[in-house]
Amino acid sequence: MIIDHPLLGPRDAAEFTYLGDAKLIDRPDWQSETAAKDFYEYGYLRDNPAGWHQELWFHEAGDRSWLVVTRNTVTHEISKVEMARDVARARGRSK
Amino acid sequence: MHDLQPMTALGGDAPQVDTFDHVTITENDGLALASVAARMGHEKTCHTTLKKLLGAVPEPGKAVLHDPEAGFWMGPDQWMIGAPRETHELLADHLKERFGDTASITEQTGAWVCFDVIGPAMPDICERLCAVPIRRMTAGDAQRTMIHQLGCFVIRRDNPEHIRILGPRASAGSLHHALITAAHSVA
Amino acid sequence: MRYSGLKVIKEALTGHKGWTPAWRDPEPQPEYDIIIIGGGGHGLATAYYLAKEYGQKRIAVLEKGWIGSGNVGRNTTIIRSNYLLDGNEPFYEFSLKLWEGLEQDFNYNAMVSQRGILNLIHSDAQRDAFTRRGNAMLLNGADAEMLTTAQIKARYPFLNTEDARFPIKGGLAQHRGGTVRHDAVAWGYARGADSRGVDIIQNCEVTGFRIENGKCLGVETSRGYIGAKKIGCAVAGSSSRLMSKADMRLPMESHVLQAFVSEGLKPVLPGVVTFGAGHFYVSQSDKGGLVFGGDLDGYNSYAQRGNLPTVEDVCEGGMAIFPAFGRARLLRMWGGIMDMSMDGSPIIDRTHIDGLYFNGGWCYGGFKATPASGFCFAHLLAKDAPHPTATAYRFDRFEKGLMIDEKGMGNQPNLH
Amino acid sequence: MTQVNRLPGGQIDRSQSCKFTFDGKAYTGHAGDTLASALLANGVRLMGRSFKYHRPRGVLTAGSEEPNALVELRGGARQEPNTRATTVELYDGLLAKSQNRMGSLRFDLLAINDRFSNFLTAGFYYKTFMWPAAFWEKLYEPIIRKAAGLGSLSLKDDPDVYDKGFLHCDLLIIGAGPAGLMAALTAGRAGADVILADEDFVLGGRLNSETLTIGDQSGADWAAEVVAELTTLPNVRIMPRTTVIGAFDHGIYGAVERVSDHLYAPDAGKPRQVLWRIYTQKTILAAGATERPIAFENNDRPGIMLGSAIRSYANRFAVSADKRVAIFTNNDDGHRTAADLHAKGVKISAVVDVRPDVPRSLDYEVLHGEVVNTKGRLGLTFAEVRLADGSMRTLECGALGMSGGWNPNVHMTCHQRGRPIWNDAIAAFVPGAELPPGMVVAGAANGDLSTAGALQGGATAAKRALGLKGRLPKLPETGDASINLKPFWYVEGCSRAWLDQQNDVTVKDVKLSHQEGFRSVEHLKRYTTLGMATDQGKTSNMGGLAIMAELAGKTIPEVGTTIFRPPYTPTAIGVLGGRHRGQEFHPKRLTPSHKWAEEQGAVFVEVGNWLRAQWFPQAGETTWRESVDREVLATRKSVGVCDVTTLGKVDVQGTDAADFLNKIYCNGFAKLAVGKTRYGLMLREDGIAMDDGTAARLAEDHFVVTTTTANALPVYRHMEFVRQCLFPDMDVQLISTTEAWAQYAVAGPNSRKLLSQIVDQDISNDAFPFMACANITICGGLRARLFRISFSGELAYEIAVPTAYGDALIRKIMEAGAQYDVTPYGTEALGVMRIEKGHAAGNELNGTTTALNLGMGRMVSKTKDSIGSKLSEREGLNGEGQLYQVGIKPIDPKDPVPAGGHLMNADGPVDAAHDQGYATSACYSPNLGHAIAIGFLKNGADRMGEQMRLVSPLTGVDVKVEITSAHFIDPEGERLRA
Repeated sequence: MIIDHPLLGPRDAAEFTYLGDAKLIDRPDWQSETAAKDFYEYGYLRDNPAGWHQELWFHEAGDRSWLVVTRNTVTHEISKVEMARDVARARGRSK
Repeated sequence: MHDLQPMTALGGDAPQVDTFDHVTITENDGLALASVAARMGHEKTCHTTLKKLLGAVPEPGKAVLHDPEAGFWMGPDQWMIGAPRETHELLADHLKERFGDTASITEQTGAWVCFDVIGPAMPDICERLCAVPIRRMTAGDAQRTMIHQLGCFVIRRDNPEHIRILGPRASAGSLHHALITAAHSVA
Repeated sequence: MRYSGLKVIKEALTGHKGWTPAWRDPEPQPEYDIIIIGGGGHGLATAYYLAKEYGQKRIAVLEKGWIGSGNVGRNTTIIRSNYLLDGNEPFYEFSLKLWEGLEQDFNYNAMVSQRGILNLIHSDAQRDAFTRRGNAMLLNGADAEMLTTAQIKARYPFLNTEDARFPIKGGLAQHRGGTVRHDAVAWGYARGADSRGVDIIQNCEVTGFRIENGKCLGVETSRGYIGAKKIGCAVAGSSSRLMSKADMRLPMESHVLQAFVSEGLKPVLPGVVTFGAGHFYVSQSDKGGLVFGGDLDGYNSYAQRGNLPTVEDVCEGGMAIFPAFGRARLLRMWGGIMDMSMDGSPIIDRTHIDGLYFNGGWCYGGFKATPASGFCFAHLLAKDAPHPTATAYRFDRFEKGLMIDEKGMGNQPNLH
Repeated sequence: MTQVNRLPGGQIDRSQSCKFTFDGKAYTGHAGDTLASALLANGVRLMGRSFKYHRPRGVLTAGSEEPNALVELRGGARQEPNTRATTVELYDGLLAKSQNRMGSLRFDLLAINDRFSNFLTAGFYYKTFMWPAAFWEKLYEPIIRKAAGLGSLSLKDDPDVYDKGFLHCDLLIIGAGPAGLMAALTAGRAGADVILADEDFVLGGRLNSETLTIGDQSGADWAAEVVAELTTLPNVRIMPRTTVIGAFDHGIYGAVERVSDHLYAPDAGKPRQVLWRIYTQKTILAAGATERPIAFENNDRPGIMLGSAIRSYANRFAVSADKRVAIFTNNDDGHRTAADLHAKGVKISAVVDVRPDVPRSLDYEVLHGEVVNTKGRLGLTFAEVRLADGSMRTLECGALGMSGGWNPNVHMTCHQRGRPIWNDAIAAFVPGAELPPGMVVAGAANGDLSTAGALQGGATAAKRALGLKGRLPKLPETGDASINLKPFWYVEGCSRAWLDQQNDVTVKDVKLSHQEGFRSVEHLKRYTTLGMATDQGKTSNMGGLAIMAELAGKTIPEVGTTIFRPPYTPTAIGVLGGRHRGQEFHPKRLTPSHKWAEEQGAVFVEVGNWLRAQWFPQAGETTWRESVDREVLATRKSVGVCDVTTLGKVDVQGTDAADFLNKIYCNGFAKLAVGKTRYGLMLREDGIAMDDGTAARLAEDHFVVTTTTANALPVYRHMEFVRQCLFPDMDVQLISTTEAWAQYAVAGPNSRKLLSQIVDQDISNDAFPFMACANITICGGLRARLFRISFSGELAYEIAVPTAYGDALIRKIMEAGAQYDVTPYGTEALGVMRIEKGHAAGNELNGTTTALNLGMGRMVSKTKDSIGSKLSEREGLNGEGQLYQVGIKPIDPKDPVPAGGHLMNADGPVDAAHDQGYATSACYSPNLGHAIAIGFLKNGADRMGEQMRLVSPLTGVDVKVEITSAHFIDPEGERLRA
């Protein structure tokens, strides 16, 4: 596969390491009353769709950026690649 | 001054040179290296200092082949600066002075082995080593990629027959072996 | 019809006119006592044991395509019970024991071949871990033997012990492990289940569950609604897709695992060998093909195909330990979809919906589990209580922190 | 033997003779021949045996789809089984043997199977061989395995090397027949970066096998002229002998270039083959078509071939398949074969055509009818023909061409999700709508079976692929026409009519399969093995499908095909492995003291990709234990030195660096003073211990974090995840510096004295206390880092210098330490000392243990958020019955306490149900004079002093042990702080 890196252009997916569902960005609040359940669901449950999937890839043999790749798990087509840091900020993560 | 003698990455007193009909592979032991990473909120100042130092800020996938300091992009807001070791043994310290609190500086001299591959067979050799589009790269293109499972930087120099490869120093021997066998294959 | 050598001879002499279909092709009835969704190895085995061991009647297996067209038809055929952890080892040993009597039990030669499996050891730490595992196997009543490099070399003289990047320092052998003709497992169970009255309904895709007041009443299918008292799902690779129709999110991801077969060769490999410092395992089929594989491609996928880097990675591993294989040719490669669970171990459990039961998350170890998986799922469906060897395979183990993590990789499915 | 079947003309080089042997017999052919054409030229028709019935087999095709003429090529370690004689370029000295026979090829003892074929029908083995159960492995299976298989491996290491490479282009063209050449010409002239790959050694595809003309040239001359022009274009890379094996995601194609297979042996240093990974924007598939046979009784005898193959042999290789040739056809193509052969003076026994309106010929007899049977034990002698009027004719012939129509080579269009669609006009599957992205199909592969169509299709495809504007260039005139095919798959009433010639699948087998309920194509394939031969079904599938469809009362497209999968043709496993063999399987990582350690005679061990000194044997030491004991004792007594460069090191800088460490470590780091180091335990988010190490605070905004050797990469990846994805606004910068610093542990009571001679500053206990760290200089000015940390439990330091000075430093340490008998120690002694001290390492951090298990439960801070803290609170990871790390020592000091042994209650049963825990790491402690181990025990913290059994039935150990603290030596840590 080829991942079109937002900064570096098309790169062989073999240069990347895969983590999984980009929902792993949405780490729960440790002080919430439902933290135990939230962390269980965050850690263990997955939508696992047959179709479009946002997922985290790490450019291990490249610039060490984490990327959010929107990829179809049935066709492997990739429709969007973003810097994970930008996505995380857009989803409200900070310090 | 101390009396400790450095050793080259391939374990010699002097850099190794391998000559083939159409290419020469030279271990380049003369580079001092340090990384520069912009501190959050200081990106602009950091860019200004970089520009003063190199003449330009290396863009993603690019190197600025400046003298005596040269630099290439490593990652978002992170660059590698190189300079001749003879004159810049304390490159990291000097950079820290120049950048102050606008950047995090880390000495990298010892982390890398550098090979210069020069000759008309260079593109053929490159094609047997890594996935960079070597024939489409021009002077100043710098890509990190995998060679023999090793994360390496491949930098296209001014001489169109010259490529510089930086690889992890501990695996200098394995990287060298890969370069030599590729040179034999295409010779 | 009972299969035997005598029957084959009789038919050969009378023009093979007497052979009948191995299973019927019935129309679905409006209602069953138990429906099994998924006509793969696990589903067919479940139906078979429900009928044979648990005296259940009115059972249907619903298969969206052709039986055996999922993972039971696209794996590397290995059986073994060389597990470490309490939650796993008794179950897989139970499975191996079922394999040992399977063919006589269901009157079908699935070519269960106990030719032995060998895990190579390359470091002292690996030896310590394999020692612990071998002891766990023995303490659970399975067989295990630690072999020296010399003993291994005697059996595999062409193994690369001279020029190996990671020297072979021994191996953990399970002699009762081996291979099985994978398609025949599906066919054997199907034939056995059919002959005991189970309706095997092919080309019948489940499109939804009818759930009322927390109870599952039946399934919507491409061939209409079918009611049932109990519904068991055994659709490896499609588990998340199916269960999402019941609004369930599962602790698993779907990944592609590639497998490979070479052209036919005269016998070279007596048993199964796994390479512990690379990503490679291999056996040789009775037809002569080297059947081999390695790691997952590593990304979520429902496409039954993989990519080149993994192909190369696997073959690099093969060439590292068997440099003589270089001149054999890879004939075919394919991919199967694995429902990789969060701890690398399966789930056989009730769901929170009354009457809806689940069997899945087999990662890439589902084939060897087929008989025990069917047996235990049948037990659960028939008695509403887990079979004694499968008590740990619960849904709630993640929330409770009772993971069964053989590889110690944690909640990242592609690492198991 | 002379080349009795050699014809005039052709494209062989008659000036160059090649001597070769087949089954020990010497023959001569010419350069430009294949092994198959040379054998045929020499009158050899019998080339192999079939898989199951060991029926005599000759060549069926003239290409890579050959299922029959498989040989063991070359000898010795280069022996290459199952090699298609049809693709082997003849070279001088070629050596080939027939295979899959017991005895000689002519008298194969296993040919007896054919007599029993009625018993050995499809799936017979599923129904028998079940009694007694043990006989399968002992009796039946060995016999079956021996009889099965095809060729044999030498089982010697493959002596050749293989390369891998990477190519980038705008347009990849697969196949250099008329369509591919025209596409290459169009794209090449337009300036695009083009790769043109073809599996053959001569480009031109079918043009080389036909007599038709293009413009005023022969097809072959036209092809040669186009190739000559393409060669002059710098933007076109022509790759003959290169098979594109698969279409992978996003425009990546795998291709195998056979660099040296046409040579006696590869030139020195040169690869046998190269696996290219081709990255392309667009692809034109111009892979041509494959002719299909017709099923009739005994259609498998040597001499019975595809009509197009007979034509290839005649036109390209100047070989007649035999003196007398008959043709059996359902289309005009068969007549071309007859006409070409007749023109070359070969006797045509007759052309048998199933079509009522049979084209007439003045040159040879044309019969309307069907071939219903053949004769000839080791080769065809007669064909029996039933004419349309019902009368029978016997044709004397040594070769029979079957022309059943053409199947477009659509394989690569299906390597992703595409399924082919049925085309009635040519009665074949053609590419469907869903192609791999970027792919265009042209020529015969697209179902366009005429040369004119191929030329036009190639040019159009190139323009489409590249988005070129303007009109098509003027294409040369060609002289072929449509083939007027009447679909015809098998002769009514036939039974032992072969569909899959290699696997011996006959019409009868397909019928039986259907009778037994195996009615989907996948069931048919799996039950009968149809299409699973080495030709991957290229010559067999369609016939089977057609019969299946008829039996099921369906059309062929309703029945569908099985899925085409890579590789396009079988591919050497060696080339897929490339250079990554032997010592080059993985790169090596060497520490800075490697050369020095070699000089000391060190024994090395693999730790991941690192090679580390395991121990340093000295003269007179006969076992490794002697060396290790000496190293341990010397270190604890005076001072030792160990290369610890391999530990992962990450530079963490930034104003939020301390907050960042607070997130990744479960224990607190915010308050760590500058100049101090702290042990840190890192959890995964699931609450399990991930890694441990130290973090040294060199400045307010600068930490150096160490990881274990094994986890350096995953920990770095994890830290970047936390930085970029979870806390993107933290001002923190990370970079790995593992290889930038050479680092040595100097341990033992004299370590301070030793280092005082090297470092340029005061390192007295007051000036540089336990857990201190600093940037320092050594030897009068070299920059260095010093950490007062200890893994051994002794007074110890770790000292780091830039890697290039690592060799100089170890020599300096040895020199300065000579007066204290400084002893280098390896990983074994390191391991002994850490077990004596009870430090957890990889065996304990096995991915299932928690902080609590490791005895560090209280380290997990409840007052801050850190990765893993929440999920570590789950009930199953806490409370009664948890494992705790303990020490294990034998009651009898002579007993071993093996790692991997399981702990059992002293008086309880020994079985899995009563398992109490296990030993993780063990060693002999030279300080204590007996073996010790650490391990995990249920409720272990409360069981100190308890006597238990440690059992390892695997290794025959069952010993009494005592549970102790894991800190065997200096439990109070006084030495550390000395």
